[in-house]
Amino acid sequence: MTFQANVSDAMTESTTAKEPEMMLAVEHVSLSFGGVKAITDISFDIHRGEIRAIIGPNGAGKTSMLNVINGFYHPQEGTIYWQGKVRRRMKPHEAAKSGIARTFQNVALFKGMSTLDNVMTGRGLKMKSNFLWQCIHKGPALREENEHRAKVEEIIDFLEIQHIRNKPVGKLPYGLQKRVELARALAMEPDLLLLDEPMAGMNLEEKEDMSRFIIETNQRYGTTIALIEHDMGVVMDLSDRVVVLDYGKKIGDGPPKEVQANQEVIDAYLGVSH
Amino acid sequence: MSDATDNTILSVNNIEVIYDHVILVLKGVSLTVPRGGIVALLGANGAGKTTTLKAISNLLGAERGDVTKGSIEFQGEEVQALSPNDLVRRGCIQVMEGRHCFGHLSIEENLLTGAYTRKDGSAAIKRDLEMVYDYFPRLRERRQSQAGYTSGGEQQMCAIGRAMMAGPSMILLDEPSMGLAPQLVEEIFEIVKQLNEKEGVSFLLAEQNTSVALRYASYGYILEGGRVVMDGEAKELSENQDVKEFYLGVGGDGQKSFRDVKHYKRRKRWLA
Amino acid sequence: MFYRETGQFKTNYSDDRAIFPIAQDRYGIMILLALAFFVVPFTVDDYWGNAIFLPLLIYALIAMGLNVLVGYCGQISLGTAAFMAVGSYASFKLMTSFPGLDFTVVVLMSGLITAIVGSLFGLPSLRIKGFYLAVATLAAQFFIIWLVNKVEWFYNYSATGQINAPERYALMFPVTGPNAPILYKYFFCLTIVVLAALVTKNIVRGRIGRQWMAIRDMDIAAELIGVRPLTTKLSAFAVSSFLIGMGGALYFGVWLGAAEPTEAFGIDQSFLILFMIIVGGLGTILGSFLGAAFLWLFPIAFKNFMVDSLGLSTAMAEHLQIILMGGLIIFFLIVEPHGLARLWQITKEKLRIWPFPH
Amino acid sequence: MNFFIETVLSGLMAGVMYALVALGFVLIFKASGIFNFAQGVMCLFAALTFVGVQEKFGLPVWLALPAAVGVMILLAWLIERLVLRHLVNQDPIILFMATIGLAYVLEGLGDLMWGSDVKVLDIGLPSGAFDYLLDEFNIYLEKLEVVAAVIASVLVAALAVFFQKTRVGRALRAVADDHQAALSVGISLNTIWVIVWSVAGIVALVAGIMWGSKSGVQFSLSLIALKALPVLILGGFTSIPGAIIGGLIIGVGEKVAEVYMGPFVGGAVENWFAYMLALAFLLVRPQGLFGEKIIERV
Amino acid sequence: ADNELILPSLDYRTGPYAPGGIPYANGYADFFTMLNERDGGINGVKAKVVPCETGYNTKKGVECYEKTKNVGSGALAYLPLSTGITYQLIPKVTADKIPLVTIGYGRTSARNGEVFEYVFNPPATYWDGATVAIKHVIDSEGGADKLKGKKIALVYHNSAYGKEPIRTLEALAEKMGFELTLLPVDHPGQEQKATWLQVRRNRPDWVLMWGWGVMNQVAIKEAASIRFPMDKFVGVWWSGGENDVLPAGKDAHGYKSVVFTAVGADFPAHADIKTYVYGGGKAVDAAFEPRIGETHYNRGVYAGAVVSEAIRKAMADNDTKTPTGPMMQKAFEGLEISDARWAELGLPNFTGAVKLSCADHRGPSKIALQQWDANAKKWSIITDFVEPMDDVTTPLIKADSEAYAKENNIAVRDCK
Ligand SMILES: Nc1ncnc2c1ncn2[C@@H]1O[C@H](COP(=O)(O)OP(=O)(O)OP(=O)(O)O)[C@@H](O)[C@H]1O
Ligand SMILES: Nc1ncnc2c1ncn2[C@@H]1O[C@H](COP(=O)(O)OP(=O)(O)OP(=O)(O)O)[C@@H](O)[C@H]1O
Ligand SMILES: [Mg+2]
Ligand SMILES: [Mg+2]
Repeated sequence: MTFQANVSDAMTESTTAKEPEMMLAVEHVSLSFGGVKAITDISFDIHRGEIRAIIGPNGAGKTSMLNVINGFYHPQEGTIYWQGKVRRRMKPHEAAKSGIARTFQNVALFKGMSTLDNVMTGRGLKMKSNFLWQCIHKGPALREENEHRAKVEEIIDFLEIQHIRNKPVGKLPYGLQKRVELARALAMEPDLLLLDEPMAGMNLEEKEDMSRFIIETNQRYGTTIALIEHDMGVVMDLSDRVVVLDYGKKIGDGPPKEVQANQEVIDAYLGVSH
Repeated sequence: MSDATDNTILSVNNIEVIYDHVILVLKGVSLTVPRGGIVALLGANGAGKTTTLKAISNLLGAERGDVTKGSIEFQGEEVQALSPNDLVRRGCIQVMEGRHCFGHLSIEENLLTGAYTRKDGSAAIKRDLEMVYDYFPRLRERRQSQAGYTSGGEQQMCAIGRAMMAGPSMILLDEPSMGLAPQLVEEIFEIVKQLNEKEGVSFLLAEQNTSVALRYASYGYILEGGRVVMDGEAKELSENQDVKEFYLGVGGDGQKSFRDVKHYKRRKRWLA
Repeated sequence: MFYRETGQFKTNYSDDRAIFPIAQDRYGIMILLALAFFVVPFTVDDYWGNAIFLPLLIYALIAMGLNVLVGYCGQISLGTAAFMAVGSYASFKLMTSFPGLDFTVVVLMSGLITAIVGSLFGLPSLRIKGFYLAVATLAAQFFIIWLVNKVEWFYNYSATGQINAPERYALMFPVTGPNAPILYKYFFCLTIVVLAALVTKNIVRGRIGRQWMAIRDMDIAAELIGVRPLTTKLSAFAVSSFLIGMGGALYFGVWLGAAEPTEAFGIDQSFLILFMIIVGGLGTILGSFLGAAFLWLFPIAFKNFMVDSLGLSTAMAEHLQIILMGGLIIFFLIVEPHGLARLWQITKEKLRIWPFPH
Repeated sequence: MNFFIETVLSGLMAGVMYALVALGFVLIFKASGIFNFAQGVMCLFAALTFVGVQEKFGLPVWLALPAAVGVMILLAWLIERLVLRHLVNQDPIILFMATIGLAYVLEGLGDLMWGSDVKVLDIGLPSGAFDYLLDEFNIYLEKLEVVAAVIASVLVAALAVFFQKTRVGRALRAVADDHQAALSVGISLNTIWVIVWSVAGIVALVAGIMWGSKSGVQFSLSLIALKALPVLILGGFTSIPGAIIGGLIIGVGEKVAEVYMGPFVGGAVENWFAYMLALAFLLVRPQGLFGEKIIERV
Repeated sequence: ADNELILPSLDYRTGPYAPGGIPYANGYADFFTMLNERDGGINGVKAKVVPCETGYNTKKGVECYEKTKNVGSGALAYLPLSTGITYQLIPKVTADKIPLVTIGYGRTSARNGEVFEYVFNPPATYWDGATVAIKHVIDSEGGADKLKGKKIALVYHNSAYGKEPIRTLEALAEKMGFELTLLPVDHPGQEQKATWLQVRRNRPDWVLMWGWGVMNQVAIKEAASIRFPMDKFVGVWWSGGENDVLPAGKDAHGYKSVVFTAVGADFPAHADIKTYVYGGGKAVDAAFEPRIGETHYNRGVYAGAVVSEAIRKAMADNDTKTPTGPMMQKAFEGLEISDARWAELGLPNFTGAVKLSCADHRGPSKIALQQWDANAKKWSIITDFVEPMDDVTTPLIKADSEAYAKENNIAVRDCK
């Protein structure tokens, strides 16, 4: 599979380097809605090429954190560093342009479109042909369309959703919708991929598949991944480092093993059995 | 009422469901839920679990779906002849997949709509509201928030709590554990167990978290491609080799790390 | 059985993306076009031309324009008639200020002018959504109509604000004015409409179209994956207004020949076009044609039937026709909420698997 | 100054009249998420029925009123049976379209049953200006509109309480959010819809009577809906008090604009001014002044 | 029958303007039915009125036109009953050579037959109406010089129709030195608070009204509410129907409007209509009987009489039973209905004489004022039938028609 070849070259280099390179860092970020404090003074970072998990009980502020990272929410306080530089307050689409893609906790697909079109939409940022060519759908427009189609087909193959290529996504079963969502995010060839509970509502087999896709994306293409998940098995197995939130505060940060042993984390989130 | 219907609260006989007049989804599904039982409905994505549950609570009409064959009986009454609200009045309520909270209503108002059909007075409703809050303290904190703005998990709690407010005799739970933190998943099932034991509520749950589901359920059905491919006592099922492989993880005891899973075509599919 | 695609394989992406990937459809549309271009023009009389085909084509064009905005981009607009007015008045001013200008150029330029005005009125859509936006677009409706009714320059200082289309030529053929033969008018409109449909289809199946649909289906998610709401929404307003503006120029210049702003571009026109696309099918080109046909032809056919064949009084016929029309709209929505275009698709679907039910 | 007060005053009064119509829209939207295009025609239909039964069957007013109410309830029941029931869980725009179909049917039916002529509606509501105010203070205030204002306030208060405080009110709002979920908790959409449309029908009757007393009952009555739309978006589709406050703002705004700005630009500005005013408010609050916030969350 | 006189009637019995459209359409249709029933048609040829519902909508008007123009032996004259549709049809009828007859509406400058060959507008145009209204003002005020410094407001339907009199009134204002205030009212005109507030503020001495539909009723009510003296409130004939004043009840007492036909049903023709049409069960709208003689109805009767006379003339001139459009055009250009002929037609003292010519498509014009008596629920004519001020309108007509000719490349005929 060759899509993203150019990006992954650069990536492999950086992942093999000793010193982890910082991709994104949030510092002292706070966010509240009216009276509700969703995030309180949180700092953490994401290294280039790693899989970073964010866990925490319901309503801890995980999704809000992702929303902050990709510019949907604007924190009242704190700084965000992106690729080593301070990031200004930006619009979500600008964040997307700078290389951040994501999936959503409540599936946010374009319900009226087919799987293929959904994934193709993810390539929107990469397509350049001008309006007039689009009108006649020939020349550069057609060429571009076909090139990107080829890449999208690769992703579709990779995620094994060929059979639903032309189905409208609105009525697909939940699990497949999540997969299409992942496909759409992958189509953006992001540097940083944010996944919000990609495995909710899946059975074991499907979770295994999904894990495989995530790992493969990470390893083959060097995509950095931030992952929210409630299945501890998945989190512990996949992630390089875990940050734990509770009531908007950070209560733990470190490698999975360490976090798992942290008493505070156990009390607040894991419960006894894990 | 005959003896047979006396101890089955719900029976589904050979139903076939078609969406949009052309898409055949369920191809003959039968199952029964005994009074006071907990029955699990298992199956991969798209197997038709949600469709089955919706057929039971008669919500298919809203999705342009139709039960074209077979019959469903709830407490000996033909479900097709009842409207969804009749069903709720008779004690059968569904927690829908994907939460479906009323976004513009506050959490508390959401819970109160659950008690819409109840006639036993505001004191009883108030008591149940407190009960729900005791089960889900998080909801108490958020009681005045608009449901649409609460987190995914909070909405899930709200949806479950809302169903509990109806004081039902049977709850159809569609993926209750979805999006809930691990300790909450256990709690939810504990609640299920308690309601089942103390109040005699029957449950039919469609659940992806097979290991937990089989732990709490007494009986299970496995659905694939719109057909029941296997059923049995929960114990039996969890020992079945295929179930183990597909739904519980390869090795019987500890499961393999997700990192090491390799993709391979499974040895056997029931309907491949 | 009758409608099977077995054996038709696509070996490259271009073929797969063709407008009519299935052979039967391709032949069907070719026959239809051949009829439209080579049979209809030589058989129409004034009535069929002026009362049936011209309005049908022009309304289809305008409906297509609105469909881009509502059906593809999800921005409900009730200002259609105002944008038609912009197109009409633009064409009127162009025709009278530059008498030598070819009418084809006039139509295109009217479209462009309308596109600019349309984008301007599209700006609020960045903040306002859904039915709020729909009602807010009525501001454009009332304001523009007021303006062209009030500012005398727009109607060349005539006493009453009426405008009349003088005789103008498209490539040597007279297409406007009372003496232009229906044949030319029909050909002219048909060509423009077919080309416009082709271009629109091209746009909607490419990147821009997908971005419109993304905004329509879930604007937040679209933005989060890098769709710029500003350019996307405004481009939809621009393309939509362009088509509507061209439609307006034809509506006034070729079809009506004279127009009075408050009546010809009244708010019920806006509604009529909106009904067309909803009944026809939101987000389909075919739907624009079917909707236009349904809402324009049905009342006429029904009226003629009841008055001429059943001998009912015109008032009675009109009342019955309105009731029946409303009833049919509801009936179709119940049968298939996604419009006539979807109904047609399902029919094809059924034909394909016939004689089996599923 | 006196004249300015008068302008504002009649703006307020006109606003109340608009609010009466807007209220019907709000009811249905709030309770089922349907933008009821037929509301204007329902006003016409209700008023036509009210006058029609007096003219054709010679009923006295006190009998005609309950008869018209009965017809509106029957109508609501029919609408539920024949239309809404089959369109559960459809997109808002589809339901909107269905109400358009409905508007056609009612329009044709009203004319067919009662004829297209102007009918005089006179139930003894006071008309003309308050003589005292006019004579003593030279302020012109119409009696009919004061009556309308009183009726509107009562309606608004009653409906607001009904929606916010009662069990059924809560259920209505739930239905607006999610048809299917409402079904799943045992809310009977059928009953709810009959209730809502009946109430909306009765509100339409009230609006129809007030407007009909003003201008006679005939087709144009259905077009007052257009006057209610800017009120609706300014106040917010989902807010009952919003309807009245929106009405007042729009009423005053357009009258002041017409009277003070109109003469300089050639007049007839009030229509677009009302919409522009609403639009300006919307740019600041996209859900209208009192509407429920549009939930945007991922 | 294979030989019929085809007379399309583009009318409207539905929609917002139906209350105005119905009586007129009935008058026109009833008149021809009466001829058919009583005389067996015109010279033995039956007239066939072909109704087509336009809903006052120009698009439907075009459809109706195309639909009816080739019915049977071809349409003989068009009466579109809408100023908007008239504008639409002017170029079309000219191309198709069918006379367009607009009685009391349409395009005023069509009076100039040199430009508008196929359009006729006897006996009065909006501009004439405006001048007669002003004449009435002059009479009431006691002389033209008294108008200086007076204020007159025009409340008008904000459409081509309503805007028609503006030019004339502006010219008159300049000439006589009164101050003209223009107050447009948008369709449909249910809400006119702001308009009447302005009337209250400006305190005009007279208010003229060019309204249609619900606008009239509301205006009359509002005027009464602000205690504007009703006898200084004058409407055009389209604002002077029974429907306009009845909803206002007592308030409307004393309201005036200009008319060019007599009021009431006390004419032999009306009696014949009652006997032959309604008595014989031939009426389009049987329930209408008690309303025969309403002002709009009488205008329909007038239209019927004028058209029937033109047909008679076309038949006589060409010695045929099947007149054609161009023959009709010629007949209209030579049409003469003297007072005596009106009497023969069963309409004595019903209206002024008609005399059209190649250059003058309106002919002599006689207009009076009627006033509403709310107690008797009746209109009555309160002035003589007087002539409009042609000296004012003629130059305006010339300018407007020439501009039209220029814009549309129309070769101006020479009528000498
Ligand atoms: N836009 C908002 N307005 C008001 N409150 C909000 C908003 N977004 C989030 N919140 C609140 O902030 C808190 C954190 O929400 P968030 O969605 O980040 O939780 P989460 O960690 O993703 O939880 P879950 O695991 O249940 O999805 C919640 O209590 C939620 O109610
Ligand atoms: N409204 C609908 N219209 C058409 N097809 C539908 C509709 N709803 C579901 N389907 C189809 O029916 C099949 C079964 O769906 P269902 O939602 O019942 O599966 P499920 O077992 O609940 O899956 P999941 O575990 O993902 O929730 C799927 O293939 C789906 O595409
Ligand atoms: Mg979350
Ligand atoms: Mg499911």
